Amino acid sequence: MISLLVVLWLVPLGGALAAWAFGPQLGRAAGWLASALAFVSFACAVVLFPQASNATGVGQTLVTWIPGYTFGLRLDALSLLWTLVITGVGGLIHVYSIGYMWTDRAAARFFAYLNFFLFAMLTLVLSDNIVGLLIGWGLVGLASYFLIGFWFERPAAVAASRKAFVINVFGDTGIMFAVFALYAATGSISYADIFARAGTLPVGVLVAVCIGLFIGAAAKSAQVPLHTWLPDAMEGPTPVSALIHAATMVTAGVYLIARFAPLYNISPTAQTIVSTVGGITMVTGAILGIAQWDIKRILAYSTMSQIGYMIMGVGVGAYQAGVLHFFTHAFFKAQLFLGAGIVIHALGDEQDVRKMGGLARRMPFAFWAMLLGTLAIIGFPFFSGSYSKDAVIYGALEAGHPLLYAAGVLTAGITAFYMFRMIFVVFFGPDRTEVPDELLAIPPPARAAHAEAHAASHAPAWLMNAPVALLMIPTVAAGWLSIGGNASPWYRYFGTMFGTSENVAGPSLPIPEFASQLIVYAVVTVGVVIAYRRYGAPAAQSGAIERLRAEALGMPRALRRAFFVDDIIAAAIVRPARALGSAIVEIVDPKVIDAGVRDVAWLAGALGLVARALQNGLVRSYALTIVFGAACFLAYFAVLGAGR
Amino acid sequence: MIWALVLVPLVAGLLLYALPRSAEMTAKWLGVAISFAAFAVAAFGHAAPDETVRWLQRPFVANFHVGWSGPGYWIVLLLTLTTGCALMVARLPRTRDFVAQMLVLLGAMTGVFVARDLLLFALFWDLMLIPVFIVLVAWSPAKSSATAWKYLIYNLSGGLALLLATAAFGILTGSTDVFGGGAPPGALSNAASFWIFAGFAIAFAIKTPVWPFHTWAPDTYADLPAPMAAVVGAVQSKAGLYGFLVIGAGLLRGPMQQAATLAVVLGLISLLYGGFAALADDDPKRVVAYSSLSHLGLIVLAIFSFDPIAYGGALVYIVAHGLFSAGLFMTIGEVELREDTRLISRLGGLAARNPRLAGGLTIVSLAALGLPGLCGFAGEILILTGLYHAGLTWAALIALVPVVLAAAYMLRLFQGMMHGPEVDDLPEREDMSPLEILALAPLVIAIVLLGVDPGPVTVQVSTFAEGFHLQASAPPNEAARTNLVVGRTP
Amino acid sequence: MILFYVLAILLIGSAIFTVTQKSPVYSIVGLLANFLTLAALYFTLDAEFLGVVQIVVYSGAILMLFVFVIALLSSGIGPFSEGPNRLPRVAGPAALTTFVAFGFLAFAVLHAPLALPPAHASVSTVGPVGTANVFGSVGDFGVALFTVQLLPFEVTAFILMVAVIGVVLLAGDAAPQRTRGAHERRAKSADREPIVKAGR
Amino acid sequence: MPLDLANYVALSAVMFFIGVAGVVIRRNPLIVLMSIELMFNAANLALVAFSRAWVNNAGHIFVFLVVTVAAAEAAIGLAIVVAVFRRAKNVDLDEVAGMHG
Repeated sequence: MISLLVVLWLVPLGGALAAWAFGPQLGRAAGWLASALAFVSFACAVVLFPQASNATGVGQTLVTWIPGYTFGLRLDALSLLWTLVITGVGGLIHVYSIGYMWTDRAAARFFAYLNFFLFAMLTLVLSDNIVGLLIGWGLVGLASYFLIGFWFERPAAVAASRKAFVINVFGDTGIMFAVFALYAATGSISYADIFARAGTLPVGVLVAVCIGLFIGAAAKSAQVPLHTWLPDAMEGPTPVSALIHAATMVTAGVYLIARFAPLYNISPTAQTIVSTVGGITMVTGAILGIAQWDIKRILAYSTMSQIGYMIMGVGVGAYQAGVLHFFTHAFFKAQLFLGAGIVIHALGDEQDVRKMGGLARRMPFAFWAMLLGTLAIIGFPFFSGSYSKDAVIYGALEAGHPLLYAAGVLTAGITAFYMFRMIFVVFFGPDRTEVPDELLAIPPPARAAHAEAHAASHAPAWLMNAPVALLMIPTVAAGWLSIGGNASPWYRYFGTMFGTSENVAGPSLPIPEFASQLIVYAVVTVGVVIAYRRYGAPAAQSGAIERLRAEALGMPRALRRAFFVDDIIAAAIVRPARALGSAIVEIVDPKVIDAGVRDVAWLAGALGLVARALQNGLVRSYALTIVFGAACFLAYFAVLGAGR
Repeated sequence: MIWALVLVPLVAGLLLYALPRSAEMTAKWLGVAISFAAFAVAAFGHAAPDETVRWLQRPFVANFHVGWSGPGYWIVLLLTLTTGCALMVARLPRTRDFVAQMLVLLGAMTGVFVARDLLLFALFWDLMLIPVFIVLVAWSPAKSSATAWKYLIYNLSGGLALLLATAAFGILTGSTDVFGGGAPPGALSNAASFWIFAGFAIAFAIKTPVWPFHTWAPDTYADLPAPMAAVVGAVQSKAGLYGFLVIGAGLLRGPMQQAATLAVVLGLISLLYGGFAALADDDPKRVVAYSSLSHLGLIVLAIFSFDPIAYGGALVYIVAHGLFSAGLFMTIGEVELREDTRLISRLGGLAARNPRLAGGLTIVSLAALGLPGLCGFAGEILILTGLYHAGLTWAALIALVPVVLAAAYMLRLFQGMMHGPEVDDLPEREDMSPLEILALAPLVIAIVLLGVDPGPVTVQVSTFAEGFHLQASAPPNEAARTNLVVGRTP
Repeated sequence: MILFYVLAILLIGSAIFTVTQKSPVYSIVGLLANFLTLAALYFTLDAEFLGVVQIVVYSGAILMLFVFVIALLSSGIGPFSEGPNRLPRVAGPAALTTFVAFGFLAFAVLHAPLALPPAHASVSTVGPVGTANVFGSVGDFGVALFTVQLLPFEVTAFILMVAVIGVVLLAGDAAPQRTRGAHERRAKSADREPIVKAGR
Repeated sequence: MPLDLANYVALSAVMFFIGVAGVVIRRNPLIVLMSIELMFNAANLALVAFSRAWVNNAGHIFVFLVVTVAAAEAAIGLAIVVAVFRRAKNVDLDEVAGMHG
């Protein structure tokens, strides 16, 4: 059974290597191979479920670098959940990708990257120590980099991939700090040892470690202000956006904080920071989601916002709620992205919602998939999202953060608004696919120039539809696992991991959970209604083209530039760093440091000139030099003699 | 047998000139065979005993004494491996002569890393400059030999300091045969050991290089043909670090600890300086040179932290940096062979036509930027752990900055050459040949293996670090000293 | 004492005459006078053998050599023609340096306790042999030369032999293959490569 | 005023510096060589005088040596003059500056 764990871990790596090395030979078979291997991993995880669904789980030791640096695998309740989602949802997205990448020449490379991502993500969650986690952390960043820059002949994709990677490496340094601080304090890198000695950590170190870890989590999970790579990451193929930049990788930050719950639990300062940043991200993402026209960027900002919820949830200590939101989000966001992918694919890589419209009739399957996903994400009653989101929002209140609670409720409303804005603009109203760009105020370079022969795809439709259809089930039903509070399967599953829900529903809370849910529903309804009035009502649809154009032109600059975060980073960090580098290469090295060396050489040369002038070949001058020397000697002895 | 590792390449290099000038392939494969044979001999001969031949009795004892030290063993493996791989893809005019120079370099550098006598070390130290100088003069693309002179002047200055320090050490203690196992040399006074260490430190700092002695490095790497740049960049720069590790920390720990603050500051400056400079240069070979300045600065920090974990990390990183910088120089060289240019601003979109080349460059550049799971990361995290463990908290924190910089400049290098739209006016060339893949494969395999499990390397260094070191601040024994000082008694 | 001053004046006068004459022939005459005077001075210092040697070797041999060379060179075209003075401003510094050096020497000499012991006061103390000859006599000198100082004496033989060989090699070869102009200029220093290149 | 060693040494010094002046100022190699002979002789005078002062004939031996060397030097020097004259048809010392740096 232990070896099964290694199999579970390494199978995707084998697929990646095979697809990478033999891609041309495998052709389309690469996709099937990769999908099959993903499901093999999933099957292994399912087989291991009975043993692993507790706090200890199953483990396996691998290698030791130096004493205390021992690497191993461990599958416990938390990592099992992630493993199931990664391999399960990942497998479905693999199948979907076969259809999506049907005509792409480099599809084998794509599947190599996808399988490599699975391996990396499994490394991250299966590791029983923080360095192994960091290795997985870096490898998923690499996979993300590869897949964002998959179409590397597009400059925008290249730039986006680089940005994503560099920001994630910045996050890695936070975890690196945590690694060496924890090692210095506890002499080990394994979770078990660290948590066992957590109580002995000095408070300063503890807070610093927690913040370091959170920097890593923030970079990976697109928390403010390290979120700017996520919208850009939508340059990658849509299945990638679904798998990596929505369902799994970006939620690694949630995993990290949940994993280090024993540290965060004893550090209220860190918890406050985490939950506050999560809250800010939640609101920011939602507000920016309103201002997007690219369907994938809308979803990207909604991802950011939803991860904000999760981070807030785990930040306030409501781990079950935060992780539940990850769980449900993985399904409905994958569903949304895959649905959007069907639309984009069908329209020949058109991503601008202004060029869509009325698609509900042309693509009813995509419409229903997107609608179900949207209902789930806005927290419509009885859909999965409502359970998890309500739990997170209420968790904030329980932990004593009324401000965060209010923000969560407000964000739920905004989410409802921009998601239904997308639904209405894309699927209702007149068909605008043929309307010229100028009439819609679409800036020329905004559209993806990748015109690979996707439009004429001949992939069987079921390849893309079946995974979406399968995802509909958990999209609707995943939240039902948590019905029943602490007695529900969900809370019992995590009972050994995080202890039974510490939410002691004390009388001090102003409102009970049920009332809170009603408030959220009300706010959501308001959001939907506003969206309907602006975009969905027959009145709004009659003049849709002009109104969209006016809205695009009238968008506040702060929203268009995403609150200037990118500009600030560029002005404060990127450009000074480049300028410093140029200054070193062009000025300091050649003109300052080398100049010093050159001066020495010049001095030698000057001395040489003087010496050369003496060597004039004239016997008399040599004689005179000798005489001069003799005079000096004489003077020395004369003075010496006189001194005695 | 260890002497054979030194002498066979040296002699073979000189004998190659006896071959007809046209026997290029023969010469090349002979070179490859000798390199890999040396690798095999070194790899399987890790338990070989020391070998000594008497040399000098006066003014001090010096012997032709060679043997393995923990770091030396791994660096010799690295050296022979990179030389073999680099020679496999050597394609340049006058191949026979070039291979000969490479073999001389191989022999001399092996000598540096196996010498167990300070004077012998100094001898090989200067010897290893010569082939590089010759190649810089004769194969440099530039019209002038200015780079060659710059290289020689910088490094010979260091070599001179090294020789003076060696002579002083020998005269004051009576013996230079002092690496492990030899007779205990006489005690040095604190002042004397400090100045002797200063002499060594100058040589090592120039060689490594450490800011501000680094300006020869970018020029040299840029002008050297790729195969030799791979060997010089990968291994010759390690001679300085090896010296710090074995001579500094091993023999002169007292003065080294005195100099630690200065060295840590210079190491930090090197780290940041190299990182920022690498962000801006257009020539990828110079980018690699500046990145080396940055990476090796980290190793300098590690060595001067005197922490066993950092020492393990330093050795891992020494080997790791050798592997990936050799790989970088080789792949950059292959790009240059194909496209007749290597400037980042001129290149672009090569990955579409040369996916295998892009794959190779991907792996080595990822190792260079410290991707977790590859060898660069293993060294980095161990060093950082050690730095923090040793109490150099701020140094450890500042050393995190270049980690981000490395990601930025390595991706800039890689993507600038491989990604983006294809550049139309570049010649369209073949992808990597099987031979070129074969040449890069050992490096890639080593990069991955070392990244997954650096355990064997760290074990070596930990036994080494505690194995021997002379306490320079030991109480001076005047009687013993005057007995040992030959030729200076009145 | 009067003799000394007379000889001194003669010595200095002939030396100045030697150095200042335009024609080497006159200089040789001055030098001859100088050597003879010096020989006389040697006699006053009890160095009779050396006095004789001075006359025989210097006046007889070396000066003859000079005369031969002058004769040899004068037989050709315009001998001793002087080109332009290429150190025109050297005379002042040269005189100054010389004078200063002389001044220091004179200063030292005049401040040194140099007393002259009476003549024939003692026998030579040279060497362990110490034959009771009179100081400066031929016998005294010869004993020292062939016993204690035998090695230097042999060395002089070598010196002379080397000189003979050298002279034969130098002056004995045939006419030169080509004439090297003394004014040949080296390449301008600006043409050469600087050692350290100025930036990239 | 008693006659003492200082007189001889001073005389030697004067004569020596006359020779020096000749070497430095004159451009005729023959006269320069003669000036050198003057310097030799000045040195010899000093040696003889000191030898007399210490009643030690080592000085005499040394003078003998110097005479030999002077003879050799004169022979070689004159040979050089002849050789140079053959090449340059000229015996100006300033013209024989082929060793300039």
